[in-house]
Order: sequence, then structure tokens, then C-alpha cells
Amino acid sequence: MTEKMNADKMWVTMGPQHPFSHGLWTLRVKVDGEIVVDAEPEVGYLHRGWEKECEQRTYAKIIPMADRLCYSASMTWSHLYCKAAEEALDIEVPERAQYMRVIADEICRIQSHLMWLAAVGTDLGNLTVFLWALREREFFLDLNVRLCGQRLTTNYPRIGGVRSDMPYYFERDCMRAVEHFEKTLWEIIGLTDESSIFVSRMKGIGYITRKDVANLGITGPAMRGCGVDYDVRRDDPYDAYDQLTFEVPVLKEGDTYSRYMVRIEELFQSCELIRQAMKKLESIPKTAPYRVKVPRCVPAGTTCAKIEDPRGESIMYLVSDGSERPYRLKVRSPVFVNVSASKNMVVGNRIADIPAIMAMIDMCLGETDR
Amino acid sequence: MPYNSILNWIVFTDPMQNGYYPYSVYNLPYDIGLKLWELLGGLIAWLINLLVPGNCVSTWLVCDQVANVFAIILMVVVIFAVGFIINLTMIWEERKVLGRMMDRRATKIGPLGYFQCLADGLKTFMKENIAPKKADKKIYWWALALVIGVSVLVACMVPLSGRWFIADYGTGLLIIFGLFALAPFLILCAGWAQNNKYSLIGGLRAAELMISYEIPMLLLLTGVILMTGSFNINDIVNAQYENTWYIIPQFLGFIVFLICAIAESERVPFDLSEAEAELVEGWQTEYAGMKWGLIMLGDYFRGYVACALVVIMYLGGWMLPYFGSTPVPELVFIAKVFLVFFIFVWARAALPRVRTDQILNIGWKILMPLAVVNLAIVIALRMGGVF
Amino acid sequence: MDMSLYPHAVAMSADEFMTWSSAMINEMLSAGTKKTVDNLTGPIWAWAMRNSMHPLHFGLACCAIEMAAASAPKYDAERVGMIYRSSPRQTDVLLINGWISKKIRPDIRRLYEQIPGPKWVVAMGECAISGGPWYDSYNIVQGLDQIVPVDVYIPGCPIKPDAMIDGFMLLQKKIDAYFKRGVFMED
Amino acid sequence: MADNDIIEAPSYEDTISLLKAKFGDKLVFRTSTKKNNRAINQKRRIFLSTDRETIYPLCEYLHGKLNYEQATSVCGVDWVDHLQVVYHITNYFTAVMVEIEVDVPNDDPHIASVTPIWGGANWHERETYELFGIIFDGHPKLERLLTPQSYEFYPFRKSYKLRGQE
Repeated sequence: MTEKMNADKMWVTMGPQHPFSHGLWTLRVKVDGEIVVDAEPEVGYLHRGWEKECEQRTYAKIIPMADRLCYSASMTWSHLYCKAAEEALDIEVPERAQYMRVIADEICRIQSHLMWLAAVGTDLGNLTVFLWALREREFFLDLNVRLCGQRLTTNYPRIGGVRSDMPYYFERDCMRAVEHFEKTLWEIIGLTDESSIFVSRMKGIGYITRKDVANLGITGPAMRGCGVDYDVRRDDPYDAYDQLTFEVPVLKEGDTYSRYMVRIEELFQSCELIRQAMKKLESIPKTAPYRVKVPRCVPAGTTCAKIEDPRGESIMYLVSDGSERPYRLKVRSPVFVNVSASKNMVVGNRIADIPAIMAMIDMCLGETDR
Repeated sequence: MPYNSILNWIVFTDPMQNGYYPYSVYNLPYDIGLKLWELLGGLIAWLINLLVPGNCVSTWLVCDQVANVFAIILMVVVIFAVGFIINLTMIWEERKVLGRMMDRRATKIGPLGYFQCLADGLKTFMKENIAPKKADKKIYWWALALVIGVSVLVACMVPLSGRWFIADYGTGLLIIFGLFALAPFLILCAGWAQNNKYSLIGGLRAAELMISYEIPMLLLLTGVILMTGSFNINDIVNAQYENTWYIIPQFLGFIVFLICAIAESERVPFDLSEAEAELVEGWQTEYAGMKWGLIMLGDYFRGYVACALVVIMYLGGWMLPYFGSTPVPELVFIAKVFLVFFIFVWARAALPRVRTDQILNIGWKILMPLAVVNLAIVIALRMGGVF
Repeated sequence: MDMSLYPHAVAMSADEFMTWSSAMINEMLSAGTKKTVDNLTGPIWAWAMRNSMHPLHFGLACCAIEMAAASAPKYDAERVGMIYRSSPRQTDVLLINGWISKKIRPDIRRLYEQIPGPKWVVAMGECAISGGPWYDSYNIVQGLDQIVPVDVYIPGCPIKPDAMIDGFMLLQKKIDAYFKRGVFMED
Repeated sequence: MADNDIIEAPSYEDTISLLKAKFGDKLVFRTSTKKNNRAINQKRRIFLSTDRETIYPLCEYLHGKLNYEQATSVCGVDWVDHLQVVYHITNYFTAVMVEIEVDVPNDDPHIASVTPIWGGANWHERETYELFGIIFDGHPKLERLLTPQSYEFYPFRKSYKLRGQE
């Protein structure tokens, strides 16, 4: 009988090949007409046993592997890995390298957020946002190429510093890109925030309360859009972030629009951070070391490094046994937890809202499935 | 017949003198069709007469009755061909304008990228013809054929000028509106028949969309009809030439009709039935190869009709103010259509897609009252004796 | 094929008809009909197909980001006629741009079968070519060619957008050759 | 202060003293010898280990009393002679992170699930289950998540060798 009564509801499988997924995952939703009554995310289509493979690589070899954890924010991941290894070795990174890492991280954050903005554009059916965001992103990819020779998988941080010094005129190029970007971002915002259709699509959907957001383990901009005032860069500072002043945008509404606003505000804050870090870097002599020599083997013990990824709080838990290979390397991916909470966000909304809500998680399946 | 010179067989006549001429006024496509037949049929008749001199088939081929029949057939072909070329140009315009608005160059195949849609179309003919195994085959094929057929039919019904029409009905505009409103119903059928959940939701959305804008659209039509006092397209255009373009007294109506026209042709921001982000390809998900190519063609035909309706009802049709009917009124009309289509493309570049409940809200809470206000303005103007 | 010319064909069983019709086609091949038609129409089809390659909108991993960047203003893949379609029914090219886990393997095979022919497969990036950095993983298929036939390999990790467009231009050459061989009466 | 009040932002010292008062010798606190680690120097990390009977009441206490709102991660380690589950639990107000290590024997890999306390631990525990074979009692849906359902081995155990591994 219940089967018959529920006959007007159906399960729709969105994924793994689906334009909204921006990666390879499945969201099975049960719909009553257009309204979602139940949802069930499924991941694992990109699982490759990253952590197990790392147990076979030496410490230096893992850096390029860490780049490929999340392909649109590779810098923060290799940075995180290097940080974990440095904490296990108990060494301090030279000051110059710290600032360079901050700059590289923020460039990475900007281009990652722009990729997210592009995805928001396609999810809401506006292709212009997609293309304009990608156009701006190219400037930061060019900076990546200048700094480390690759567009995405940068392989720039090293255990104990960074791979190379900044190229000539990098400072000038970087500041030009940032200043240009601060102007053109308003163009893109003109297509999104100033469009009443866009705002009405985003407001009032995907509500999640402050209590839930903490309990479900959602981190990053999605969490700060729900009123939790916590940013690893400020509250648990690493590298040179405690030398810089910046604001952590926090909004209390907890709907999709506030998560969107947090990310847009973060873009401006990242520009500000790059500017400050560049200024501080000027006072450090150019001959100062940007890298220290580190031993090949890591002493036995455990360590846990934390970093603020563009998508949330990433953690690497490293267990070393004194050999040249890690005994166990656990990756805590922010998207892995955020996507597990997708049911709480989409239930009660419409099918048309699913792309908008899920876009705010900024899916990156490489780090989710590992 | 005693004479065999080819010039005796190919004689171009005035179509109005044809005893079976179906219209009361001069019709250019009929004229072209007749001339084509006189050329083609005359050639055939001459050839037959060469082989068998003095036969009756040759004279039969060039007589008024037969010439009329073939002229009508060729006229339809001519009208369709012109509509097809307009359509290709519109696709090209959309892709080029969209590309420029998005800061890139878009299509580059052929001169100015014009042949891109030709390549796309030809390619779909090469593709394998597959249909889902569990689809309802009858409805799957018939709904598709009817969607395309209705779209092409309604596009051919639109007159390009006072001399370029397929039928000069007294209720011309009403027929176009009626045929235009058929497509969403057929889309619903097609969406259901594919046995795919996305296409089913897409089809349902098409129906949902229709009930939200069809009524304001007809109310606006009423405004235009009241001002003119006729359903005839020719009368509407002439009335606009004599008074003023209806965009001036009915500016509100123009804006509302533009929105409704975008919705009617299912383009961004109202392309809910093929919302790419959540419904893969919407109601056309399971249509492969040539079927899909024809669906796209039909979509753009409907877009063309929507633009043409805006031009006819508010922008003075093929007439220009002060100049009246130019030597080639068709080109004036087409230019206006492209101009209106530019607004459509602009909207597509600038706006995100709306949601299903929002389109209902917009339709019933905003467009509908505005359409009524527009109607009130028209009645007031009419009562005041302005028109 | 005009059946009225072969009245005896109507009374055949399906198997007999298959053998008979293939014999007929062979006859026509030897008579040169096919060659003539192919020579006349082949260039047109080849032109249409190579200028309108619609890849499947299917992002797997790192290279998917570069696939998006290739359609961005700087590279603009639409110049060569590439538009991403989301439904496999309306695409010509299966573009695999990432590693293939054992969980996604059946889906990729199914997507390949859903694309109507003639279809092409492009393996983009090291992972799709040979497993790439995950050479010793327990959950990765070592190369796309183990599940579907691959036409073009584009190496790089991740490949750059210009390399991807270059790969598609190689595919254009392959399409030309395919139609030069002739497709008349192939199905 | 009443017993069931939530302490919103317990400091590093408060947390340690309250935990010691509540659980006594069931918890073993460890100190780190790292000199250069900023988080440890500024007292934002607490390291402790416990047994698997205590883990559920401990987590309940951390969540209900000390306002540790987020289970940042749950992961497993295979020490060959025994398995280990490591919890990382964070308080958003003080940014203090507690690291809890719990040993689980190889032949009886059962431990209480903390998913009823923190919804965020759900997928972490599923993942630990499928990769290490540690069974979390009380978990709402303990199924394979990342690997195909047909897998029957636990790939992250040291006994499972990759290609090229001796």
C-alpha cells in the first residue's frame, strides 16, 4: 500500500555524468513533483588510494602527488603536505619563504574561487559569468606559470621552504594582476549580484543553521556563511598569516546567498593579503634564504597540520616511523565532509535549486575521494 | 503544335492574369514559383514536343491550371527556403553576438563563421539513428515530428511583407498564436514518451511555463486588435503606418510582450524545459542525431516567429515611418526581426535562468496585471478618440 | 536499396536476407558504385563532421579544469566548432580527462555505447592514457584503452588548453581519413 | 556553575583540568617535544589517548559540556599488531583541537560510533570502516563508500600489498 501511495514520488539519479556535478559524484534525489523530499550523495568515483600510495613514496616524492589532490587548489595542498612534514621534522621555515607561500596560497585561492564563480554561472544558466570568470582566472594562472612553470599543478612548496626564488619582476606582474582584478571583479558582480533574477535564485534556499553546520562538520566559506566565526588563517595561524591583518567575512543568514557573499568577500581579502605580503617581503633582504636543508628521514612520531583551503579546513595527519617513507598519511578533505551534509541542504528545495546549492560547496572530487 | 522554338514554350506571364490565381492581391513568392514553373515546365514541354510534336501533354503542362498547382508547390518551397536562410542567419547572429559579449570570437568556420551551423546540421545527418529501447515509439516519433512540423508551419505562416505571405486570412494573427501555443503540449508528450526522468520533468516544465505567459500574451494581443479593429496582419501593419508604431502608446505592452515572447520561444532566461544545469538537456535528452538537429532548427523557427510577432504588433511590420513601403519591404522586416533577436541574445548573455515557481509568480503577479493595465490604456485611448 | 528490383528478396528469412544483402553490397562495391558515391559525398561529410565535433560534457579530474579553460576567451575552442553537450546522445566525441577508477569503469563503457556513431574517443592527460601517477593503485584502470577504443592521445599532466585544441585538430585529420575511406552503405 | 551548563569557550587549561576531574586515570595525556610548532607553543593542541570503553562518554562530555562542536576527522592507523582510531575534535571559539588515540585489537575491531554525537563523523567512520575494517557500533549506515561494493578486502591494512610492494 505504501508503495502505491508514494507512486507520485520518484528517485532521480543526478550523476556521475551530469552537468551540475562539476566532477564525478552522484546525488540521488527523491522528488515529489519538483520538490526534493530525500537525497543521498554518493562519492568514490575517483578513489585511487592516495594515502596508501603515499606509503610507498619517499617524502620528497609526495609533493607532486599532493598537487593532484585538488586540481583547482593544488598550491594549498602541497603547502599543507610540506607543513605536515616540517612539523614532523620540527623545523622552522625561513621568513622569506613564509611570505612567498602566503602569496602563492592567495593566488591559488583567487583562481580557485574564480573557478567556483565560473561554475556558479553555468549552474544558474548564465554562460557569460562562466567565461568572464575564466578570463580573469587566466591572469592568475599566468602568475602561476611565472612562479613555478605550471598552470594548475604547481609543485612549488618544498619541505623547508619553496622551490625557487621569485622570478624577476614577479612583484610588478603580481600587483598589476591584482589591481586589474579588483576592478574587473566588479564587472562580474554586475552580472550576478546586481541582477535581481540571480539574487532571487540564491536567496532563501539551502538554509542550514549554525548548530547544524558545526555538528555536520562543514567548514570553510560554507560555514562562515552560517555565522561561525572561525578561520584557520586567523585563529590557528600558520606561516606568515599572523603578521598580516585581514578580515574574515562572516554572515549570519545561512542560506546560499550568504555563502556566495562570503566567497566574493574572500576574493577581495585575498587581494589585500597579497598586497600586504608583497610589502612585507620588500623589507626582507633578497639574499635571505628561501629554503632550508632538511634530512631525508623523518623521526618517528605523529603530527597534525592544519590549513585553510579555499574550500574549508584541510588537515594532514602524518604518522612517521623514522624511515624515508611515511607510515600513514591521512588527509582530511573539507569537501568530503561538506558533501556528506548535502542532504540537509537540499531537502525541501526544488530540483532547480540543487545546482545553486551544490555550487556553494565548490565540489572538487580529487580531494574528496583521494 | 507547329512551332518548336524554346521561346514559344517559356513564356513569363503576369500571375494576376492566371485564371486560377488564389489571392486577391499580388503575391511575390507565388510569382517566383510561377516563373520557376514556367521556366522548368516550359523546358520539359519543349523537350516532349521535340520528341513527339503536337502532343497534348506539352500544352497541358503549361496551361493555367497545372501552372497554378506547381506554382503553389514551388511557392511553399521558396517560402521555406527563405525562412531557412533567415533561421541559419539567426543562429549565426546568436553565436557571434554571444561570443562577442563573452569576450571571444566564437565561430570561425566559413566566411565570418557563417557556415558553422551548416556544418552542425549536415553532421547530424551522418549520425546513427537511435531511439531508446523502452520509449513509447509511436509518441516518441509523432510528438517529435509534430513539434518540428508545427514550428516550421508557424514560421512559414508569418508574412514578410504585404506581398510575401502564404495566406491572407482575416484572422491571420490568431492562427499564428494558436499554432504557436501547440508546441508546449507536444513537448510534454515528447518528454513523456522518452522514458527518461529528466525529459519528463522538462516536459512538465514546458506545460508549467505555458500557463504562466500564454494569458498575458493574449491580453496584449487584444490591445493590438482593439487599436486596429482587425486580426489581419496587413491591416495591423497599415494601421501602424497611418497612425504611429504601437510601441509608443503601448510601451508597457511591448516590454511585457517581449518577455512573453522570450518565454514562448523557450530561450534563456525562460528555458526551463531544457535547463542544462539540472536536467542534462531537458526534454530533448534522448533525441539523437538528426532528430536533435531538427529540434534545434524548430526551436530557432519558433524564436523567429516570436521576433516576427513583436515586429508586427509593435514595430510597424515591414513599413518604415515617413518612407512607407520601401522597394524591398521584406528586407526591412527581416532587419527588424534581427534587431529584436539581438535583444533576445542580449538577454541570454546577461541573465541567469529563473526557477519554475518564479516564472509562475512573474507570469501571474507581474505580467498579467501589467497586461491588464496595458489593455486599460488602449481602451482609454480608443474611447478618447486618439486612435 | 530498391526492393522492387529484387522480388525474390521478399520471401527470404532474416539470415538469408543478411547474407544476400551483404553479397549485393559486395557486388556494388566491386562495380564501383560505392567508390563513386564516396568520392562525391565524402568530402562534404568530412567537412561537416570535422567542423562540428561535439564532445561530451564530462569532467573527471584535473584535465577537466583545463577543458573548461579551453573554452574560455583566451583559447576559445568554439573556433574549431567544439560545443560541449551534456547528453551523450547528441555528442560525437567522448573526451575522457582523468583517471578511471573501477567504480566509474562501467559507466564510461555505457556512455561510450550511448553515443551514436560515428564516434571518436579522446584520452586526455596521462591518467587516461596509462594510469599516470597512479600506476600502482589498487582502484585505477591503467589506461582508457582497456575499456574503449581510443583515437587520439593527448599527453600532459595536466595538459594545457592549447595542447587539447591541438589534439582535436589531430582528430580532424583522422575524421578526414575516415570519410575518405567511405561510409556509403556502411550501415 | 551548574553541572549541565555548556562552557562555551573552555580554555586549554580548563579543558585539561575538567577532563582530568571527570575521567581521572582513564585518560593518558601526552605532551609534545616539538619546539618550533606554533600551535603547540600557543597551547592549541591537546594530545590524549584512552581505551575504547571511554571514547563514547568522553566524546559526549566534550560535545555536551565543553562545546567541542566539530569532529574534524576520524581516521584509522594499522600498527600491524593492533589497529588504532584517531579522533580530531575542534572547538570553534578557542581553536583548541583535541587529538584522541584509541587502540583497537586486531581480532575484535569494534568501537562505539560517534556519529550520534557529531553528524560530521558519519562519512569519516564509513571510510575508516571500508579501508581498515574497523566496525563502528551504532553507526546508521556502515557501508562501503569510496570503493566498489564488490570489494571484500581492506586496502589500507598493511597486510594488503600494492603492485610493486614487497
